[in-house]
Amino acid sequence: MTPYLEATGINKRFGGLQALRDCSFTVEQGRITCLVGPNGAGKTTIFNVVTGFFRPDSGSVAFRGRKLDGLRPQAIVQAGVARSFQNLRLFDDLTALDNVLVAVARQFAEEPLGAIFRPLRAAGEQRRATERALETLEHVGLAAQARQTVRNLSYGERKLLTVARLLATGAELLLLDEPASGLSAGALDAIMALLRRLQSEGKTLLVVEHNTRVVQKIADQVLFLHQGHLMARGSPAEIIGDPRLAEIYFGGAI
Amino acid sequence: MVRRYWIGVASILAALAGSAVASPSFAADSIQFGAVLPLTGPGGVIGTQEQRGIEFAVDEVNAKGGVDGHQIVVQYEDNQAKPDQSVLSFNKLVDLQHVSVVFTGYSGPTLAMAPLATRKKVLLVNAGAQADKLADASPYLINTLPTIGDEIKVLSKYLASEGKKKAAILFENDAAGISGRDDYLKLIPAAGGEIVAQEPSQFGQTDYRPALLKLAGSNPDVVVLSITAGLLQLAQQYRQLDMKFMVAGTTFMADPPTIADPASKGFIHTQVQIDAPADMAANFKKKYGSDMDFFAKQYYNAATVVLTCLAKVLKEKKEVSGENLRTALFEIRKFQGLIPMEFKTNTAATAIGINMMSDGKDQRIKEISSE
Amino acid sequence: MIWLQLLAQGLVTGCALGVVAISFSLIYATTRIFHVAHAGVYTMGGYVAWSLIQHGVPDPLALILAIAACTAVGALIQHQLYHRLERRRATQLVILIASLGVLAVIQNIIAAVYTPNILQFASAWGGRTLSLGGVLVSYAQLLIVLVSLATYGGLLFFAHRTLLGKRIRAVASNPFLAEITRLQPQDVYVIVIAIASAVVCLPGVLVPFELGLQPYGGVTVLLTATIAMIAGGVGSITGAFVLAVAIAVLQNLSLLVMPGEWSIGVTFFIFVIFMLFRPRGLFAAG
Amino acid sequence: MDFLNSYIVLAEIYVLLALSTNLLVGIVGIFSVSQAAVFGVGAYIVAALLMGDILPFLPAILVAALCCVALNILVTLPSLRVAGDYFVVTSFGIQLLATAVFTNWTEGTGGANGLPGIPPPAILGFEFDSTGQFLLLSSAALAAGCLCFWLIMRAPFGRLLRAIREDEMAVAAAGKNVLRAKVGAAALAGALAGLAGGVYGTFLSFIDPSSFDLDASILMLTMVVVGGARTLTGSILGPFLLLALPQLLTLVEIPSTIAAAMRQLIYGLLLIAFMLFRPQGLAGERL
Repeated sequence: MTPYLEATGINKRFGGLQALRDCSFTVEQGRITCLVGPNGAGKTTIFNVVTGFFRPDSGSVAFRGRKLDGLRPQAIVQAGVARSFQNLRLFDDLTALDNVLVAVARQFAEEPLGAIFRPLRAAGEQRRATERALETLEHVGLAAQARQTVRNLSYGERKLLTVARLLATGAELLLLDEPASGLSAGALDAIMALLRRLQSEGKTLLVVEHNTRVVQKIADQVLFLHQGHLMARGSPAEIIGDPRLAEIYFGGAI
Repeated sequence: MVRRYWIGVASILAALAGSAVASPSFAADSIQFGAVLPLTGPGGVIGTQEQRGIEFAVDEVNAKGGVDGHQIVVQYEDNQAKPDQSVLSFNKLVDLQHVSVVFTGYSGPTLAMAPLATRKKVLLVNAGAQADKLADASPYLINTLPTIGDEIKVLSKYLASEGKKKAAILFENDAAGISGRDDYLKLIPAAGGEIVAQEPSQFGQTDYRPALLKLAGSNPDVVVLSITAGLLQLAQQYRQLDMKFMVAGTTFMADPPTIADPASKGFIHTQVQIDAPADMAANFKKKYGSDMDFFAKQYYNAATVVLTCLAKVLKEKKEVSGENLRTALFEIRKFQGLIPMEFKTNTAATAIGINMMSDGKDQRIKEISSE
Repeated sequence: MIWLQLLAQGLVTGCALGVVAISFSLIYATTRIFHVAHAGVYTMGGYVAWSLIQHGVPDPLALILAIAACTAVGALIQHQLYHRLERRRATQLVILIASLGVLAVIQNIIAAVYTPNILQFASAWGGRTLSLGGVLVSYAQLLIVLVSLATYGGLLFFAHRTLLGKRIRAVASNPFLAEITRLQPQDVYVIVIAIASAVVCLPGVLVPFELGLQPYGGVTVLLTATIAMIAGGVGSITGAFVLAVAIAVLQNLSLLVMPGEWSIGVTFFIFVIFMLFRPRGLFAAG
Repeated sequence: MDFLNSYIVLAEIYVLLALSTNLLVGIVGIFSVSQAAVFGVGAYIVAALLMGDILPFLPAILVAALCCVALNILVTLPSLRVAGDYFVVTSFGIQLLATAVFTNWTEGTGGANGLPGIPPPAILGFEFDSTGQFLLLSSAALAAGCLCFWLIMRAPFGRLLRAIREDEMAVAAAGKNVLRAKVGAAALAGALAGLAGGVYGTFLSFIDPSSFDLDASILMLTMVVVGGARTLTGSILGPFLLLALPQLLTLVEIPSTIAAAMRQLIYGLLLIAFMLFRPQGLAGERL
């Protein structure tokens, strides 16, 4: 059977720097896969390649057997693969609700003609979309903050909002870039619980994560990236247990 | 938000209505004229001179106790030589100040106001713009100076008679300049000459060297000008590049600093005859610190024409309206302002002379009437 | 022979334009402010010099005093206006509009004081000409070329060899980093605009020496200069200067093949196309 | 009261232009200073169609609007390729290019002389001749324009545009087509400018390049900023205020020979003051 997400032989260089070197990996459906590795290992670059923000120099990405190569980001999202950003990239002047609504897939009147000539239908669909968005917010636990602008949200709430926006796209494979970084213990538990819940609802997650504690808690499988190359894969225990990788990862700190 | 917006619009409209009321109200027996001129922007050069011309004439009359006891007040509006501002200003003058005469300059704005003048029967007096279209733009549009066409006809004949057959055109890339060029294109061949080249210069841009050089390339006998500003710079650059061809043009060239500058030696131009008596010119210079140039004289002249008509209307105890003033104008027909003028049509027929600049003076060498 | 003369004219105009372009580039690259009011400073310089000369001040001294005046005004604009706006986290658009306001103020003060008439410098020397291999140039033009080239060289040296210059380039390349390394961008900004204003004053005075003064003249000059800056690559002194000269020369030579009405239009058309295919300019650093 | 009427008519026309500019600059964040060019094309097309007796008023307006849609998409395209700061200048370039064409293409535009004698608009035989009657027409156009703007802003499209202004990359990551949205906005902005142009030309019965130059573009920009960006209210306030300003300033007593310059000067000071103390304009959102 064809793997759920498969990246094969991806190369990407920026000027002098070889960010990804013959990098291949697969992600299995319904699992939480963590992407770990030292800084500059190319984790985020992989996200950018998979979601169509970067063109790889060579290599190819396939989702459910369908090639994503050369598709524009929006097309890839519609194909079912969506990503979040390390620096969140929320729409700060919009409300939490609007942030989610922007991402709701296949809305009517997302172009001028529909908006002007079928205002009633637009309004109707708008209501339905809003309901769905509110549910999503509810789901990540931001129902109370729906009408607040992002500026007034705490960092933890913003992180949750990025997940909500991701869900709204209706994608089934979610790429999360450091969803847990910089969070307080409380917020950390909240987000981990959320990720587990998403998995239980049939979403597949590919997560870049530095915090080994988080990795141990949520990961079903771990991909270890080093110098743009997939160095090892296995269960959290195997990877984190491996002294050789720890050496690379912590630069001999342990 | 919506409330705020209504407050905003309401206050603005209130303020405008206020401007209607508050707009300077004068002694009951004073009579108001309007003037819509470009007082700022590149056009301001000429606009201010035109304004001074009117002001000078009106002050003179008011000092003598006005037109049979009525003081004259002129309301000046700045249109920055733009048509929409002109229409706004025109309506303002007519509605709020109830003026029956509006002075104007510049072809564009005048053409924009002409239809309104017709509809509202307001006398529109132009003494600066010479575009040919102005001749029949509105029965209420009076031009107190001949159109460019009239002048160029004279110039072309003169050049031909002097054997300057090969002409090149240097024109300013704006309404006045272009209509001048079109006349050259039409009238010089008609007079038996030929156009060997033409080159524009941007309005307000005073580096004429490239244009001069290019024209020189087609070695013409004469370069005919259709520019309204920067003539001094042109003359100096002409000398610096020591060009061989003759330079000729229309009344636009009668620019005191240029005439005073040795560089302009030998320049030929037609001149709508208009001379201010020495003492008047002196007073003008004393009052405004600048010479009474062509436009100042023209508008002074136009003002005297209007004032003469006004005097007639008042003497006949008729209402001061654009209509009556217009009738008066055509009844009087022959005027003696700074120069003799005759109105057979809306456009005055005046004497046109050929002048030559030399050693700081502008000498007449020939005179013809503009018909 | 005409083309040679046209070429010469182009070079003169281009050099003057080049200095304007450099000065604007200096400001834009460092502060990211679209300093339209720079056109006002440019115009102001000429008028200050003119009235000083009217009052019998010798030409060179007048030039120096004019430069001082421009420097002061430039620094004032940055310190009193742009700095405040940036403290209020104003966007590019807001600052641009404010700058347009300043431009209107400067131009109309000038128009109110000097009338909108074209003023000509009385000094006779500028008009004298000499022939270089059949090409006639006026002393004023010669001076413009020499001063411009000197300024260009001087700024190159300043930017790359002097400490202040390096500091400015540091701020330009990364204001945030500069901030944390306590280079105080805001101080640098004031210095930069002051310098740029001083520099732009040179053509501001010398060009009117042969073309006369007009209160509303500066804008087209600045715009063409800006285009030279962008096309040359923001921050590249050489790029700005070379492109400015190129544009002026092309505009002049183009007369040989097409009527002049179109020269400006064509310039911008080429520019727009150019921007579509080379959005980062020719000499862009990085 | 023709003065007030003509003021309102012109203000209403400029509201349409402010809306057009607001849509691009305020909402999508495409810093365009070439809206006057599009405005002009609209005016010239309508003028040509009416003077040549080719089409009646309404179809003429429609044609003009469509052409301006195409044109505006074309002139906005560089913004998809060129970074914000650079696009400003590209946009300046487009504007000057347009001015050059208006001034020099004498056959088409009457050149710098302009086109006099544009016939007044007639709908089903009813001629909008006097300023009073024309007020009805311009008000109708205004209503249509505002309605469109309002509908857009409350529809998902409006939200998408605001999002694009804040972060295009994030919008793409949310699965939306940034390019298509921008083109849509440009199209609408073009239609508004074209409509304004048609109404403007027929109202003045005369057009020349001076109404469609860089100053005009900057005036529109200023109207948006002073009125307030990103709101319908702002785009209505701005034009009414800025067109009234010079008229109101005539009340200030200044020696007449320098009055005009002083007025312009005060106008400049007002701009600065606004930017310093109220960058969100009278009734808008922070720019």
